[in-house]
Amino acid sequence: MKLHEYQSKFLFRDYGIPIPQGKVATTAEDAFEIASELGGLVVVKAQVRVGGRGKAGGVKVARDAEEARRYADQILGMEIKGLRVEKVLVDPGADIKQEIYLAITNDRGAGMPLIMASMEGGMDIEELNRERPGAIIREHVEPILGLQNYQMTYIASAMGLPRARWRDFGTVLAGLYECYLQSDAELAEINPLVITGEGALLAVDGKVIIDDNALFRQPALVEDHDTSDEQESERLAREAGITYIKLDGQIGCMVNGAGLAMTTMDMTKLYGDDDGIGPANFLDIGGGATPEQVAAALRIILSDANVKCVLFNIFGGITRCDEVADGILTAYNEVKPAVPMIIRLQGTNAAEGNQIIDAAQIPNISSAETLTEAAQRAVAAVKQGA
Amino acid sequence: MKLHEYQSKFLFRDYGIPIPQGKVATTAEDAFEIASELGGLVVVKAQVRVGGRGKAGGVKVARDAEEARRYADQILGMEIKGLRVEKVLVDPGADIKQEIYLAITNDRGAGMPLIMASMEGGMDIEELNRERPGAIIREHVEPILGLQNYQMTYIASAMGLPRARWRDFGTVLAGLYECYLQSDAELAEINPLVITGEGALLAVDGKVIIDDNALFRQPALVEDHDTSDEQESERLAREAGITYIKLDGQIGCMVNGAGLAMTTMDMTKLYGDDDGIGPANFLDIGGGATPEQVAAALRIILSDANVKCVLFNIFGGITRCDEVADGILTAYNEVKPAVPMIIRLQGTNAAEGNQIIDAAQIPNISSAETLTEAAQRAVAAVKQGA
Amino acid sequence: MSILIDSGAKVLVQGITGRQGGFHTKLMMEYGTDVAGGVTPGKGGEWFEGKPVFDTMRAAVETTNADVSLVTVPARFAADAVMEAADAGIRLIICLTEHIPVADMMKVLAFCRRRGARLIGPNCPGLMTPGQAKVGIIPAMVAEPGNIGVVSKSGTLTYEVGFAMKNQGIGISTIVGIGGDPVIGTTFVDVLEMFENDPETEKVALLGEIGGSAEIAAADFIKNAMTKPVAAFVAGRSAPPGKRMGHAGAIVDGGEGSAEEKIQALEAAGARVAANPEEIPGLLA
Amino acid sequence: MSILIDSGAKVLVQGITGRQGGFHTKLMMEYGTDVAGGVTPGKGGEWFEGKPVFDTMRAAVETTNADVSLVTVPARFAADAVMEAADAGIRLIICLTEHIPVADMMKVLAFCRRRGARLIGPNCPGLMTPGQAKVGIIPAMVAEPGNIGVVSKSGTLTYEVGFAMKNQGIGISTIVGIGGDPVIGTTFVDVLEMFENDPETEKVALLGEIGGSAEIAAADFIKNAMTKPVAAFVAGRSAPPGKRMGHAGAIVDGGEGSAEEKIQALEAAGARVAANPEEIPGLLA
Repeated sequence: MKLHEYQSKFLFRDYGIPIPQGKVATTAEDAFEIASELGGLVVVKAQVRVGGRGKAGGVKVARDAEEARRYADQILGMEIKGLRVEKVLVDPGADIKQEIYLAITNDRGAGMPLIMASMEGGMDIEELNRERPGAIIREHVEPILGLQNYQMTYIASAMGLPRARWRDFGTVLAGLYECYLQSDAELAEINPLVITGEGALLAVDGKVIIDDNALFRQPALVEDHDTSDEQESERLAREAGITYIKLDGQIGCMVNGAGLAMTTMDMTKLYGDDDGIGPANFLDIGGGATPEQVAAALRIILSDANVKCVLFNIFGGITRCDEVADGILTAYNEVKPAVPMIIRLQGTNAAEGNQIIDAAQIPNISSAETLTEAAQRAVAAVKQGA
Repeated sequence: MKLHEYQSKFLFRDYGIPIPQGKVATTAEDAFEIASELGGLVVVKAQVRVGGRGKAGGVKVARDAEEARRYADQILGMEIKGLRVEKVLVDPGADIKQEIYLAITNDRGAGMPLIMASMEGGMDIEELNRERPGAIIREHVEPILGLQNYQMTYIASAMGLPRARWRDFGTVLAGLYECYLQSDAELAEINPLVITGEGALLAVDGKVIIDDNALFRQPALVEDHDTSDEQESERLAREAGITYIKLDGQIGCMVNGAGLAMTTMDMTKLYGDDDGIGPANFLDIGGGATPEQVAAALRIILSDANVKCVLFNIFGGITRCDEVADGILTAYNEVKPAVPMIIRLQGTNAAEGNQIIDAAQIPNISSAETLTEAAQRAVAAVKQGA
Repeated sequence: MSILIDSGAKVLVQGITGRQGGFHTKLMMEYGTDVAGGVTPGKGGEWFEGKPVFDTMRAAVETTNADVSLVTVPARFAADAVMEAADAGIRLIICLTEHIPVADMMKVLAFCRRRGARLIGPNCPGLMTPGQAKVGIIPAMVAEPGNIGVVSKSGTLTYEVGFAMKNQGIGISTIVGIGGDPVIGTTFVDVLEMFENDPETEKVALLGEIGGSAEIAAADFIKNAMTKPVAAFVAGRSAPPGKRMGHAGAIVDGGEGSAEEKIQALEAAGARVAANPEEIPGLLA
Repeated sequence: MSILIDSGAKVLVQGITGRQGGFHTKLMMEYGTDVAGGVTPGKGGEWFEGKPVFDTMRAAVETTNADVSLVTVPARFAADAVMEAADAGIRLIICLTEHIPVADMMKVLAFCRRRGARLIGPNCPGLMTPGQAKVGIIPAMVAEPGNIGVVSKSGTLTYEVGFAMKNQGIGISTIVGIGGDPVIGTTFVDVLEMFENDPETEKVALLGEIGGSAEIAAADFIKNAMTKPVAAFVAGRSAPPGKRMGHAGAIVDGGEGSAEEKIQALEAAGARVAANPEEIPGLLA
């Protein structure tokens, strides 16, 4: 679960990390009020959970409240990478002397939290990593032991932080680690952590991603979850408990298992890419999906107007294909999709399943033997329909 | 730092462990009031920090408030193993179906917290350990990892706790571990942890000892420290920052270093025991004691009327014996003790130190060469004085 | 022989009286796996399908001398269950449970390493040495005994490939489902090393996916330390960056973990990479 | 030779610019110990007595290749300092600091074990291999080179015994002050084993005290695994139960840890136990 910038920074504040005294506005008028209160230069920042807001025109420096209102008006409602801006953060301008990068993330390979810090903050960490990897200090934390003081000294010293800032930096780092730990974050990033003209540290931008598997013990974060920039279809899927991700193609995919679902997407692209044809979504219906869930999934797939064909790919292991076939027919009868549907059942009771589909004699449903055949036929169906 | 029973139990309550609804009384009248409020049977318990209160008559069951008043009157002011009872705890009587022993302590050898649990609670754990060691379940906790759920299940199962009590026991054990951890306890003991007639768990007696080295981070416990039963001389020493323990003998000992201080005590006993002569105290003045500290220590030693001779034993390593000799003379001039004093200086600048002592020509001060000689002369001085 | 398990493995099922645990216990027993018993705290002394149920792993191991455990308990209890198994001296722990928080897994993994226990998973389908034993949920029908080692991050994709191999008469030495979570107990490299050292394994099929860099590490290992041929497939070429594809670990983030870079690395290491998993049997023939 | 340290030991002092650290650094250098430098966070780049001061142990070890460290920082920072040393690859850490909470030491000890570092102390006077090197605060004057190993829980008592030996012309291979805290890094048994395996050590003096059961374990070791003669003294025969005698670990509790039981065990194991520490040189002659 990705938090917005404002949520990330407010969370940081709870852990003793200094942040700018800004507020969130949902209207240009609110932005004007906030900017007036703050006085002086302010920054109006689109609250959407994607990178590159600045380049997209979603971050503007306003000299006064009037200008803040004008910028907020421009930014609110703007679409950035397909996400609509519903909120802006109005922050006071900071007197930036130095920008630091500081983040804690899960290092998968090591199975340990990893702290990354650099005096060259402000820019994208991936970019920095490509260009000057030596400028990033990396320090693992033993997951059972937690962050130790000597590690903080090491990081501050190795990154070349001025000594006068070590103590404050230690407070920020300890706070960020505690935040990462207590929030079950997979990423807690401050970029930039600014040293101001007066030598104070200030977290000017923040990004926190929470481990979805840990949400059960993060009720406060779940309650504050702000999905204002979420796509409609993904919201519906989330509410139905289905893992669905909208893509740009024409072939709606319904598959059991995440790896097989990705593979099915890949196959439609493998055979359709030359004609501009590919997957319309990722969708994993999991192991024991009920006909109701299949129906809900089908509705979500079809809510995407781009979808010209639906491809079912089910490998029956413990799941029996005949039961899945029954489920698909029930769902079909409920949703009645008009687009062609290719159904490929394999594994346990695949023959029986295919028989059920065939016996139903629904004109726009046909069964395929292999995944290759199914993908190719789905591509062909889209081409025919075009 | 040893807590009283009532403090231990009130601390347990802070960690979610059920305890009886009793209160502390400092007068018989208070005890009557508390017993009246509680109604029914109550237990009046002397609050002194030694074992064997029951045998000494410090714990009485009263059938009503009137009897509680009578018992409180008997117990308050009583001396138990040299400690005066200043407080009693008046607890409601518990309907005891089963007594459990449960404790967490530091296992020195393993360097790990050790949980001990037994269905045969109520009795002294050392006694139980001698008689039926197999009745005690022992489980180490990894200090970095902390107590895990499976360990609680293991303990409950291995000790033979009825299944219906596992969940409550888990709550008590988790609370006790948290209490042990957060309080920097070296012992957190519930004995007995009672299963009542209704099947509830209740910590009827408790004992907590806090690691003295961790008191700097236990301000709340330090503030609540109840030394009402402390001996006067030990209180004075504590306030002067000196490690002093009063003993029963006649030779006051002042030594640098704990191991050497014990050894000096042992030597007085080795040579004096046949004549009923031995050490009057343990006292370690440490490495860099100032003349003021030596004087304070001397006053504390002499506050014990049993002291018939004072033995100084100083091994000068980094410390120089001549400086120590100066300090002793300064202290002498301030305190002017009348009892004979034997001063033994060894190590760095011992000759110079002895010269200083000898040159002062104080009639009741004499210097000795070896520890053996010093101890023997101290014993002789006591015999002469007798 | 095989790697990790064979017909001699004695298995305990943690959560044996649960719905999933019980169901798969029966299937494992049908397959011939030596299930020695199981653990459900509070149900010690009961029996399940003729096997003893214990309150604790310690008691279960003491009584049965089992050396393998299968963890089927819900996510909130799974970390504790894995640590209990490691603490009881189990050498090989297979954790099916999905949705375990990463923070918990990092602790569990450190604990298992200290105890010398190997963890497979979590969120994995488990292991199968065809014809000998299976521990987990891999369906019996997807493989016959043979000489191809299979290692995979994914469940149904593995079944798909195994089944395709079976239909072409290609048998399998051992299937290891390592799981698609970000932090897992056993990686591609660990399993490749075992297959490399296993005399009964001639070739290896590796089924990867987007996210993380385990396939890059595998490519390094293949290049530097493997003599046996490897055929591979990497799922997620059509997945967009920044989106999590079902598995908690399947996300291309900050340009890291894309299918392209993994495929390139594997090919550069000499593995034969299929564009379509149905080609895998052909690459192994 | 000696155990634990010899003239080749390269030592870093943690807290070198502190009062105690600086004072003993000078004395160690005078003795001939190879002090490579020290660490005081925030003072990296300075010099102390011609030796470089670093901000971190990692930097200090990288630059100097030191293998031993002496921790002289205050109690609140000492646990962190020991862990820093262990993490930086130091093989032998001597912690002088007293008043470290036991809970912190238990964690530190587990960490040192995992990192393969040996900890001596805390709350100990350190080590001395007479004529070669000393790390800690043991005064130079208390010992000459020789063939008696000395291991002790106590400071001044050790100096007393060492000095008495010196006055009788008995030399020492190594003195190890293990400290009187309840939880310590290196025990009597650890040191006895080293002395048993050290060709330069012929006999051993062990100075114990009340509290805990380390002397009982030592007696077991002497009985079962030692060929070299051991003379011992146990302080605290006149100490009452339930009272802590200065050292955090020196308390007879619940009938455990009395001098009598320790003396009995040592005598039963064949050690010669002195009633008076001034008899020790005679028992070793």
